[in-house]
Formats: sequence, structure tokens, C-alpha cells
Amino acid sequence: MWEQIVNLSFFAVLLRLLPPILLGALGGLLTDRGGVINIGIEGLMLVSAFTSISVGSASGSWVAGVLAGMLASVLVSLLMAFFTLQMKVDVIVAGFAVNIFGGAATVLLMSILYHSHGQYMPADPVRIPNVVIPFIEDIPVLGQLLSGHNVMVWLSFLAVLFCYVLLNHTPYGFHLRAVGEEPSAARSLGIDVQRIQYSALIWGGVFSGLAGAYLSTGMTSMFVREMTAGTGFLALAVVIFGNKNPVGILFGSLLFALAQTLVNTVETTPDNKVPSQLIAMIPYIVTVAVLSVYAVRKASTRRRKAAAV
Amino acid sequence: AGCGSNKSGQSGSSQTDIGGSEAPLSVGLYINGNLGDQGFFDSANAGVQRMDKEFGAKIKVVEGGSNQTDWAVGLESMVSSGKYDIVIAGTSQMSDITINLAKRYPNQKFIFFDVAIEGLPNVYSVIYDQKEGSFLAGAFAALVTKSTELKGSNPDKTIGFIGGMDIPIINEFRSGYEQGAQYIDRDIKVISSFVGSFSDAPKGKELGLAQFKQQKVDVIFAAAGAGGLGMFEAAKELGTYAIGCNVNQNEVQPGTVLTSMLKNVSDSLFRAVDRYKKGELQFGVSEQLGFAEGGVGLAKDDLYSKNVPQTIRDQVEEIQKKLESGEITLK
Amino acid sequence: MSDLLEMRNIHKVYSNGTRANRGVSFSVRHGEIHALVGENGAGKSTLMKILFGLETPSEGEIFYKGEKIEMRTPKDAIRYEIGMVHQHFMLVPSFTVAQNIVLGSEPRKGALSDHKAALLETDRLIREYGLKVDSSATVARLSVGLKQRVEILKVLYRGARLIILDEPTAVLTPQETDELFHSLRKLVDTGYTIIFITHKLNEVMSISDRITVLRAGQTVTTLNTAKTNKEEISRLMVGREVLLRVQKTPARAKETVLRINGLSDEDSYSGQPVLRNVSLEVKSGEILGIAGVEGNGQTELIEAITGFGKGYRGSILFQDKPLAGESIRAIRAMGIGHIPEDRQTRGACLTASVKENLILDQYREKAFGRIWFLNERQIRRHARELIERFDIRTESEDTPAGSLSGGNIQKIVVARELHKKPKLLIAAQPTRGVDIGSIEFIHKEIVRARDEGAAVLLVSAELTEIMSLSDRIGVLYNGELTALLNNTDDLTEEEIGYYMLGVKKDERKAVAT
Amino acid sequence: MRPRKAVFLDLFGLAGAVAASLVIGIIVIFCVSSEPLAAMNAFFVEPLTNAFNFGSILNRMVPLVFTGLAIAVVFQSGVFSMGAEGQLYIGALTGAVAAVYMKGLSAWMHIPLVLVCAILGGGLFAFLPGILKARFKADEIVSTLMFNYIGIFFVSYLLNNVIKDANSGGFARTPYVQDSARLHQIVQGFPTLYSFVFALAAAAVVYILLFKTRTGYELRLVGKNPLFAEYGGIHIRKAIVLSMVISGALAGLGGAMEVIGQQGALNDHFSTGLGFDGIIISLLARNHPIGILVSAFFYAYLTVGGQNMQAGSDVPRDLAVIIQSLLVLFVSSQALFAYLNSRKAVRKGGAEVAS
Ligand SMILES: Nc1ncnc2c1ncn2[C@@H]1O[C@H](COP(=O)(O)OP(=O)(O)OP(=O)(O)O)[C@@H](O)[C@H]1O
Ligand SMILES: Nc1ncnc2c1ncn2[C@@H]1O[C@H](COP(=O)(O)OP(=O)(O)OP(=O)(O)O)[C@@H](O)[C@H]1O
Ligand SMILES: [Mg+2]
Ligand SMILES: [Mg+2]
Repeated sequence: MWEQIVNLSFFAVLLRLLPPILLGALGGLLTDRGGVINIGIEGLMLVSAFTSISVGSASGSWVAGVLAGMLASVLVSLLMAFFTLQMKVDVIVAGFAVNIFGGAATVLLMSILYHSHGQYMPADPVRIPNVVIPFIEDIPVLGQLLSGHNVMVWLSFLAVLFCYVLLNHTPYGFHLRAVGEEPSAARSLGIDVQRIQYSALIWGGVFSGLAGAYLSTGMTSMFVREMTAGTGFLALAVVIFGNKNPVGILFGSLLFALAQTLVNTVETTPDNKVPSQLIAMIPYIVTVAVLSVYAVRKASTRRRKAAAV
Repeated sequence: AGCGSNKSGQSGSSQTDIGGSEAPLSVGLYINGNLGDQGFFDSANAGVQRMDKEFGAKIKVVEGGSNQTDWAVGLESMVSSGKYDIVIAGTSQMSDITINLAKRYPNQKFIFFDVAIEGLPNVYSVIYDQKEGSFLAGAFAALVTKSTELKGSNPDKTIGFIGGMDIPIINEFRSGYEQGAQYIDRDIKVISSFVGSFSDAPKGKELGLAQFKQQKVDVIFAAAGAGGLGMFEAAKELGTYAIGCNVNQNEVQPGTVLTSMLKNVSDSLFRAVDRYKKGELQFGVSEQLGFAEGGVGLAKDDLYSKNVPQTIRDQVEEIQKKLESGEITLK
Repeated sequence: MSDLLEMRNIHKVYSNGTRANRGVSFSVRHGEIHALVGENGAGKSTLMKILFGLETPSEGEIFYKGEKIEMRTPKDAIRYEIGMVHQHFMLVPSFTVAQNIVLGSEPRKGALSDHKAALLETDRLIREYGLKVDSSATVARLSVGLKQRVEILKVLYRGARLIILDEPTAVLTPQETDELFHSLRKLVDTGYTIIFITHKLNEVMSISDRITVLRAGQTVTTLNTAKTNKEEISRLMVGREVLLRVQKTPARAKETVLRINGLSDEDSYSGQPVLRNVSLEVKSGEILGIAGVEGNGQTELIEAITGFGKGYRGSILFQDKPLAGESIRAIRAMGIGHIPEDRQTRGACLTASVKENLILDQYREKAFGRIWFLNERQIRRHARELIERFDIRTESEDTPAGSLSGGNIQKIVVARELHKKPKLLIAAQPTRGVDIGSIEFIHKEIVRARDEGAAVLLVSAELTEIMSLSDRIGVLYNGELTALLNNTDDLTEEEIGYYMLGVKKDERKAVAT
Repeated sequence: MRPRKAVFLDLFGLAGAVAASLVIGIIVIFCVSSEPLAAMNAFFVEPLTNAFNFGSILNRMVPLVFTGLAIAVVFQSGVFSMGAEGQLYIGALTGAVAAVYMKGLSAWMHIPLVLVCAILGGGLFAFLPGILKARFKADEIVSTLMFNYIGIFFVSYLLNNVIKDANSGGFARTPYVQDSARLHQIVQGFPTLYSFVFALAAAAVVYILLFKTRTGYELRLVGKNPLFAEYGGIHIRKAIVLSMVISGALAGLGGAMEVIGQQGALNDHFSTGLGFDGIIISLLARNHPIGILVSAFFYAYLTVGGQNMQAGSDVPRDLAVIIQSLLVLFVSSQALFAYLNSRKAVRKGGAEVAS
């Protein structure tokens, strides 16, 4: 394992595992800041994963695939928005319904379009390409650090920056946060609360869409039923874990990806005797541990501050 | 084994009606999970679909979903509807449910796969020698990693196994595979990893990449559903090799998937119903299908002939013979 | 003078069936300060929300500058240069003052918002109108008075010419109120028009030009301030004579119930001292009023006594028993009643029913059930009794407290805390935002509790309230008890005012105890 | 008088919502099926008319009622736990251990013992995130989501490595539970098991707990307004932990009910999402224990109906699931309720305005 850390392949794996959770969490972040908890990330990611590989391979363009995936995810988000904002369905119920819907709708479409219930592997698939940076690529350490990563890896870093700027430096971001924090205040200033919340859910769709597209057209080039395998829920946890801000979420996602990289490393270690169920617990135990340590420290600084004065 | 060619096996009242062409045979398949698993269920489904095509059976496939709470009810409602001449189910999780139902509905005929159920006059069961099949796959993998003819092989004597979940049935695949590899060369090391689910293709791919790149593995056998598909992709990208599972997956990534360990649920079900139709199927017994009956085996299609060197193929044949004759016995 | 605004025959039925306005007619002239008064729940806020586009009327018309207009959303109101300062703060706590002020119409630099311009603009407004506040401070940390300023600045920033102020002074100190009035007069002089809602008739008399009285969702009348008086207004509002001055007999103080010695405490965030060596005593049968500009340690004093505040120094003895380290539950069980200053959050649970609100901290008593179970019938009977005795206007004891008017919610709190016949009653701002009828009632009940032998510690920012209720008066300034005086007839508001502002310090206070 | 009227309005709204959602379901079925009548019959009618199906619905309700109640208790207390799934597994585990390995007891002893073990297992497993939240303010959404995974993997680990029945075949399970611990059919020939009675009893107990006891009053006040509760002397942290533990115990009971009822053994991965279904069930019932019986019935009805439709018509499973999710959305549509209720209210108010 140390060898892998030294030769930086560990780093490459980490970066490959990062985008789905990071993008999913950013989607969750923007909806959450608009005052709508998004339980439906999982379902949105599935819808986009299916659409992007499907459209991508049909059109032969990964860009078209990714855009279509985002669009599909946005459409389902709009459906969710309609039910929560217009029909006043409890937002959590709506989120779960989106997950159920996404899981079933993708399989249904797959069986109609490709006569398969389990997976769709296009004959000549398109892939979101890797970015090879000339010159830098050949520099020993730097090359491995910077070159050869998937476009989506860079895009997800950009997305962090984007969300940061959006939330903290644009009028829209202020409106969004105001709506999430004090909707009545926003409304009294002529901000259309409902419209902002619609848009928040759309953002959720956009980023969940990117995350889903990466699963099927970046990490692999296939769609498999339920291929998100709980990533959406992890993303939800990361939103809260990351303190509901883009930078915190970046670190939260890195932690998760790191734990997953660790799982993969242990799983592929020769003569590994640890039962795989215990290995699989690593990310979750790490998260609970970090959460606890963080909370305990915060609690004790609260106490210390109170005591010190 | 007792492959009932004796006509005395004819029993049950419904069978006599079937000879006539007026009422088509009605077959129901209950799947305690979902289609698209790249395993039993898809294979069973393929078998049932073939009944429709080849002798116009009226077929119905019911997916029970993954909540185990629903399964007993799902199967019973198929049985109690009385619509089916034959109800097919399988897997160890369903065996007790089926035994219970078979006792309560003595007029319903059942075909059960993957677990031996004996002594019930209305149940025919079929099991597969998957361990032997995996043994052969292991031997094959060992030959591949030692091969000098295959471009993607390296000198390291390390091969890989990827399982969907760390559960008995998958570990049976693994155990056979390891034994097969050791049979070829005691020094062969097998790296085993588990995905944790049968649907996580990206993780299957990551585990594949890690085994290939970090552990110098050059061929992996996957019993991991969609996880295996992910691994195939990794193998393809790196120019290494893979072995498919359950159904013939050689065409999924031609040239990369050198062969597949078959578990022929599809053929076995078709064969059983076909014999039932002819009045030849004997109930109350279970059959184990091995290489000879086509129950298990390696997928030896054109791609196999094209991509696998002659020497390896020859050795495989030899080992298969030894397995059939009992010269090799498994733990 | 022509009417700037006219609202004709406004009806409003809320979706739950409440008829808040039933044919209100109301008009405002250009350049006047128009006071809108009425009991809690009379429909004042509803009428103004309709004018501001926050609620749609079920019926009725609005004319503005002679034209019939439709108000659908606050956006329309802002377009017509109407601004509103709401009864409850409409601020985003995590935003800075400047961000709150420009929210919804931010200065931009390209696609981004221009923080610098926002700050500059805010500072310019602050200078121009003399409403001092730190434009880069986070709103969550501002005092209520400053928050109120931010609300007014928000309205001014949007260029409103007609400004609605819904009970802006309910949470302000007298000084802050004076400053606010000063600003309002300046605004009117420069051509603004103001609608002003308040329950304080002094304010009505001192600032308004005309007065409209609402009762039960209908217009009673509109008066010229110069030609009326407080008694008339209150009679019109309540429909009967209201005693504007508390009637009480001299106190008959007995044994000391609460004894505080050398109490000091610091703010847990900033570490600044908030209480400095405070010592006082309250005897049974007397009311000790604590006057002071808000934020001078009153809150901390109450929190320390009632068990919310931990980690103070000094001693608090209740019937000679130290309270330090006791849980809130234990403290309440000893016989200490507490009317908290914040009824919306702490004093009442708005989503719980009236009857559930009335048994808080008493639900473990035998009267309300045996062993582990609650006795529904007893609880209901108890609620009905209190509703009757305290004249709580509610549809039933099962109604959620949140759908009662503010005054009635306060009556629930008072009823609950007095019902248990506390030996010590801590009353913090007991009549804030409450209409005059209810004020009269609550004051009477507090005096009655005193006469029945309770020791009362009254904390209020309302000097009039302190003067009229208390037997003795203490003044907190900057965490220090700067005066402790007997409330004799020759004590004037001015004198207490000096102590409150820290201009004067009473050296005899130890003697006066 | 007033509360009764409110209930009436709610029922009126509910009926309207159900009707609207049925219309949607019917439209979808008509669009996709070539035998819509058969499909609708199988989906909507047969589950109610066929005794076997109806009995199965009642069985299917059992885990949903328990996880629904588990969620109701925490949500009423203002704790946003999503941990019912993991607690279900741990309760099933401890219950199963008692049910399988304790021998020679009478049913009257054995079953209560199993239940106690399940309560302890589920309760203790929920205690951890509870204490993390109460003492350190660690967010319970994150911790309970993580604890779900930990619980499920832990049970799977034990099943595959420690307590596996040698005869379990390809998928691990424990040995079958002792007959003395098994819950059987209430009436021969009708599939509903005694576990259904336990579910009803649990709903009643939780109802009494929440609405008729001091503890319930405390929990609900903490949920509605913690500042108010604190001011009234209620120990907030204790209430949070208590609500988590009660919730875990209920979820754990639900798991044990599956083990000694429907399934007869603890199976690896025996639930996929029963705990999450509990969230939907509870929210549909606005976290009211008695309402949970109704919403769990509705949900089980849809599940059984969906299966039945798949078996009895050309509508595929996935479509049945989609219809199910749409029905859930419509039934939980507050706007539909509010619209129907407000029309009444406005008519009432409006009439008085005019007079
Ligand atoms: N959103 C609402 N939904 C239902 N009823 C409401 C709503 N807002 C106010 N009400 C009811 O309408 C009536 C009038 O309320 P309104 O806020 O206009 O009173 P008010 O005169 O401003 O009282 P206060 O002096 O307490 O502020 C009250 O009975 C109140 O309970
Ligand atoms: N959605 C609602 N349903 C029922 N009543 C409401 C609703 N919203 C507000 N009210 C009630 O309407 C009344 C008026 O509301 P508003 O927000 O104007 O302040 P208030 O509570 O009356 O303020 P104050 O405490 O100063 O009297 C309040 O008593 C409030 O409880
Ligand atoms: Mg090799
Ligand atoms: Mg008001």
C-alpha cells in the first residue's frame, strides 16, 4: 500500500472515485441551501447515467450524452419540484419517490430500448475523455499528479469553485441562501421564493446529472441497473458532513473517496484475511469517527470557551 | 446419474392432457430477485423464453424484487392461481418455501434449480457442478498466466478472482477456482476481492484495475454480476484477460474475455420442460448436471478457438476429462 | 390634502376560515403619519400585508395616487414605492447588514454582486438618515434595536415613499423609540408618508397626525390626533373603559424570598462582563422592578435565577437555599414562576394546543395523571378553567397556540405561571406587543399575585410599566445595579432615566435594600 | 366539536387524494397495457377480494408498521433519524440469536424473550447515534445513514462467518428458529400471522406512549419546540436519546418479527429498504401511530397489488413500481388536501362575510 502511495497510483484512484460523490453532494448542497432537502440524488444520478450512455452512444458524442443526462436529471428534478412546491408533497417523501421512480424507469426504458433488464453496454461506446497535458505529462511526479485525469475530475473541481462563487458572490446566490434561511424575509423583498426553489432543484438536477453521467460514461462505459449503489445517500451525508459549504464538501468527498480507495486497496491485497464485510465498513466507520471527533472537539471548545471567560 | 429415460417416470394427471395440441403448456418462472443479473435469473429467463419460441408454451416470468419478505407470498400466489402447469423457481433462498408449497399443493408441478430437493412427488430439481466448472476456470486461468503465447500475460504467477458478495455460493466459485489453479501450479497466487454488491460496475472496474496494475494479475475470473462487466472493461483497457461467469460472456469484450464458466440454468430448464412435455420427466428426484450434460463447462465458441492458444485448449480438454472421470476430486 | 392611498371595503378570509378583515376602509393622505390601532387580532397586520402584496384580499379595492391598483406580490408594492417594516423581523440572520439591506436588488458588477458598492451604498444611507449601524456586522449578532434600524434602512434603500411600520417600537427602548421618531419626522418633512401600527397610546399621541381604529376586522373610525385623547382611543379600541393606570395598594412586604449576592457573569462568546457584582433581595408581597436599557444584563440576571445560565459567580438564594447547580426542573418545582421575555419561542409552543401549553412543567403533578399516564379529562378541565379565568380568546383548548393573537398567547403564559401560585414570580417584559386591554388585565393579575404573597421580580424595558407596577425599583446599567430606590410619588421618570443611561449612580443603594 | 370537524375534513381530503391518485394510476395503466382491465383488476381489486392476497397485505404491513412507528417516534421528537434500516437488522440479529439458540422454552417464555432481545439490540444500536447527537450535536442524518451500513455489514459478517447454518446453501442464514419462537398463522388457511397482531399492538402502545403519557408529552414538546421544553424543565438530551432508543427498539422488533414470523430464520440481506419505507409510511401518516396503520396498509396494498398485476397481466414489474411511486406522491399531496379543505373553509367563511 505504501508503495502505491509513493508511486501516486493511489492518488489517481482517489481522483477517479471523487467526482460522483462530490458532484452529487454539490447538487445536494444547492438544493439544501434553497431550503429543500434532496433525498432524490440517487434517483437523479441513475436517470442521468442511463440517459447519457444511451444518447452518447447513439449520437457518438460524449458531450451530447452528458448534456442529455443532465437534461433528463433536470426534468425529473422538475417533476420533484412540481410535487413538492406545487402539490406540497413532503419533500422527503418526494425524494424517496424519485429514487424509486429513477430505479424503475431506467430499467423499464432499458428493457424497452435494449431488451435488457440488467445492463446496457453499447457496441461502440463513447467515453468522457481523460485530459493528458502535454509536456507536464512527462515530468515525473507532476505528470502523474496533474495529467491523465478524466475531464469530469477537473469539472468537479471547477464545480466546487462555481458553487462557491455562485453562493457567495452572485445576487442569485444570496437570493438562494435567503430563501433557504428565511423564506418570509426573501418573499417580503419581492423575491419569488417558489421560483428560486424550483431553480435550486434544477441545480440539484444539473450536478446529480453530471455525477450520473460520469458513472456510466466516464468511470465505465455501460449502464447497470442500480449502479449508483448508494452514492446518492452518501452525497446527502457529505452535504451535511461538509457543513453545507462547497469547500467543506470538497473535503468531505475527499475523505469518502480516500476511504473507498483504502477499501479497494485492502480488498486487493494478497493473502488478505479480513472478511470483506468488515472491510466494506471502513468508509462508514471512518465517517462516524470523524464526525464524532469533530463534534466532540467542537463541544469541548464550546465548553472551554464558556469556562475560560 | 439418474437421467430418467425410463417411461415409468410418468406420473401426475395433468401430463396426459398435454399430448394434445389444443392447450399450450403453461409455465411460470418466479424470480426471487430481478432480471438482468447476468446469472441464474437471466439464464433461467432465457430458458423459459426458448420454451415459448420452440414449442409455444404460454410463459410468465414474475420478478419478486430484492425484498425477501415478498418472496414466499409471490411464489404462493403464482401457485394458488392454478394457472400454471409448471412453476419454476430456484436458489437456496427459495428451497424451503418451495418444499412447503409443494407439500400444500400436491397437484402443482415444480421445477427447481440450484438446490437438490428430493422425495417430493411433484418436484423435479436440478443442480449444477459449479465447483467443477470453476475448477476448470481456475486451471484455465493458471494456464493463461503462465502462458508465453498470450501477449497480455506476464511472468508473475498471480491470477485474480472478483466476487459480487462474500457469500457461500460465490465462495464456492472461488474455492473451485483456487483449486483448479493450484492443480496446474502450486505456486500460483490467487487474489480475491469482493465488490459488495452485484450491481456496482464502477467498483468492479476499480477492483479489476487494482488487481491488474498493482498486483500484476493478468487474468481475473469474476462471479460478480455487473461488477464483472466493469472488470472486463478494465482488462480491455490494460490488455489483460478475463473469464466470464454463468452465461457465455465471451462476446462482451471479444479477445479480452477468453472464456466463460457456464452454469447452464437455461438449457437445463428447457431440457426438463421439454422432457416433461414428452412425458419423460421424472419427478421426486434431483439431477446433478456436470460437463457431460452441459450443466457446467467453459464456453468454447469461435472466439475461444480464435483467442486461446491451442496448447491451453488441449490442456483444458484433458483436465475436463479427468474431472468427468473422477480422476480429479475436489475438496 | 388629497388621499395618497385608499383601501375600500377590504375583506380577508384566511384559508383556515379566520376572517381577519371584514370590510375595512382606510385612507392615508400624502405626507402624514397615520396611526393604525386596535386590539391584538383586530386585523391591522393583515390589512397592511394586503397593502404590501403579501396577502391577497378576498374582496375589496385599493386606490393609489388616484388609480386602482392590483397588489399581487411584494414586488408590485416595491414598484409602487411602498415599503413595509414587518411586525416580526424579516432578516436573514447569517447575512451582514449590508447584504440584508441590498437583498433582492443588489448592485452588480457584471454577473457578480458588488460587495463594495453595497457597503458604500449602505453607509451612505446610514449617514443620510442618521440610523447608525455597522454595515458589515452579521445581523444575527445585532440587538433588536439595531435590527429594527436595518429593517427601516431596507425600506429606504428600495426608495419607498409610503412606509408601513408594523409595531416597530414593541421591542425598542425608550431612547431607541425617540431616535426612531426623530428619523420618522425627518422623513415626513422630506415628503414621505408613514403608516404606523402600535399598541402604545403615548406614541400614538406624540407622533401621529391621524388615527384609524380597527376592531374585530372592521373600521371603527378615523380621528384627528389633535382632537382626541388616550381615553377615547382606548374606549374605541376595546369597546369599554380601560384603566390606563394600575390601581394597587401599598406593598406589605414580608420575609425575603430571593437573595442575590455579588452576582457576576461574562458573555460566553466575547468574554465581556455582563453582570458585575449584583446584589439584591426580593421579599414576599412586593414587586421589585428592574429598569434599564435592554442589553444591560437583565437577560443574564433572569437566566441565572431560572437555571438557564450556568457558570456565574456569586450566590443566588431562594428561601435561603442556593440555586446554583440546580436543574431548571428543580428550580421550577421549588415554586418559581417565570414569564419569559420571548413568548414566541420560549414561553409558548405555537404548534402545540392551548391545553398542552397550559400544563407545561405541571404535567407531572398528580392532578394531571397517575404514575406515567396523563389524565386527558383533568387536563382539559384545567385548560377550560384557565381559559375562562384569564379570558383567553381561543376557539377551544385544542386550538394550536400559534393561531391565537399575540396578546392571547401572552395570557396563556401568564395563566400558566400564575396558576401554580409561585412564591417567586419572574416576569420579563410581560406585556410586550400586547394590546391595552390585555395589558390592563396582565397588570392586574401580577398585582394580585403580589397581594396573595408572591415575591415578584419584574423586568421591563417599558419605564411606564416599571413605574406603575413596582414597589421598589432597581436599575441595571452595564451589568451593574446602579440604583435601588423606593417607588415613591416623588420619583420621576427623568431620574430613573439618568440611572439607566449611566449618567448617575446611586451610592445609597445598599442602604435602600 | 371542533376537532371532530377537522378529522372529517382530513378524511374528506384523503378520500379526494386517493381518488385522484387512482385516476392517475388508471390512466397510466390504460396507456401501457393491452389488457388494462385485467391489469387494473389485478392491481386494485384482487388484493382486496382475494383472501390470500388480503392476508398477505396484512403480513406485508408488519415490518412497515414497525419501521413506520420507529420513524414516527423520532420525528415527533424532532430527531431526524434515518437509521431504521440498520436498527431493523440488528434487532433481527439479536432476536434471531434468542430464537435460534435458546432451547426448551415454552412459546409463552420464548417469544417474549425474543422480543426483549430485539428491543435491546435495536435500542442499543440506536443509542449510539442518539448519544452522539445529544451530547455532541453530531448530526443524526449523517450518523444514522452510516450506522445503517455498519449494521447491515455487521450482520452479514456474522451470518457468513459465525452463525451460518451449515445447510443454508448458497446464501447464508441462521438455522431455523425454534418452533417455540415461531409466530404462526392466526387462522388456518388465511396467511396472516400473529406478527400482525403484534404490529397492531405496537401501534396502540406507541399511540398511548406519545399522546397519553408524560414521556410522550416530553418527547413531543422537545420535537415541537426544544426551547419551550427546556424552559419547562424537560431534559432535552435525555429526550433525544430516549426517542432514539425507543425508535431503535421498534425497528428492531420489526426485524425480529420478520425472523420469527414470515421468514423463520435470519437471512443475509433480508431487507432492502424496509427502514426507508418506514420514513415514507410515517410521513404519509404525519407521524401519527394510528395513521401509520392506514398508510402501511396502503403501501402494502400497493406492493401486493403491484406484484399481483405483474403476475396477472402484461404490465412489467418496473412499471408497477413506477405507478406505485406516483400513487405515493399523489396521496401525500398536501395541496390536494388543502384545496379540498379550503374550498369548504372558504365557503363557510365566505358565507358569513356575506351575511
Ligand atoms: N396567516 C394566517 N392564517 C390564518 N389566520 C391568520 C393568519 N394571520 C393572521 N390570522 C388571524 O387573523 C386575525 C387578524 O390578525 P392580524 O395579524 O391582522 O392582527 P393584528 O391586528 O395585527 O394583531 P396584533 O396586534 O396582535 O399584531 C387574527 O385572528 C389572526 O389569528
Ligand atoms: N398561519 C397562521 N394560522 C393561524 N394564525 C396565525 C397564522 N400566522 C399568524 N397567525 C396569528 O395571527 C396573529 C397575528 O400575527 P402576526 O404575525 O401579525 O403577529 P402577532 O403574533 O399578532 O404579534 P404580536 O405578538 O405583536 O401580537 C398572531 O396571533 C399569530 O399567532
Ligand atoms: Mg502471469
Ligand atoms: Mg399584527
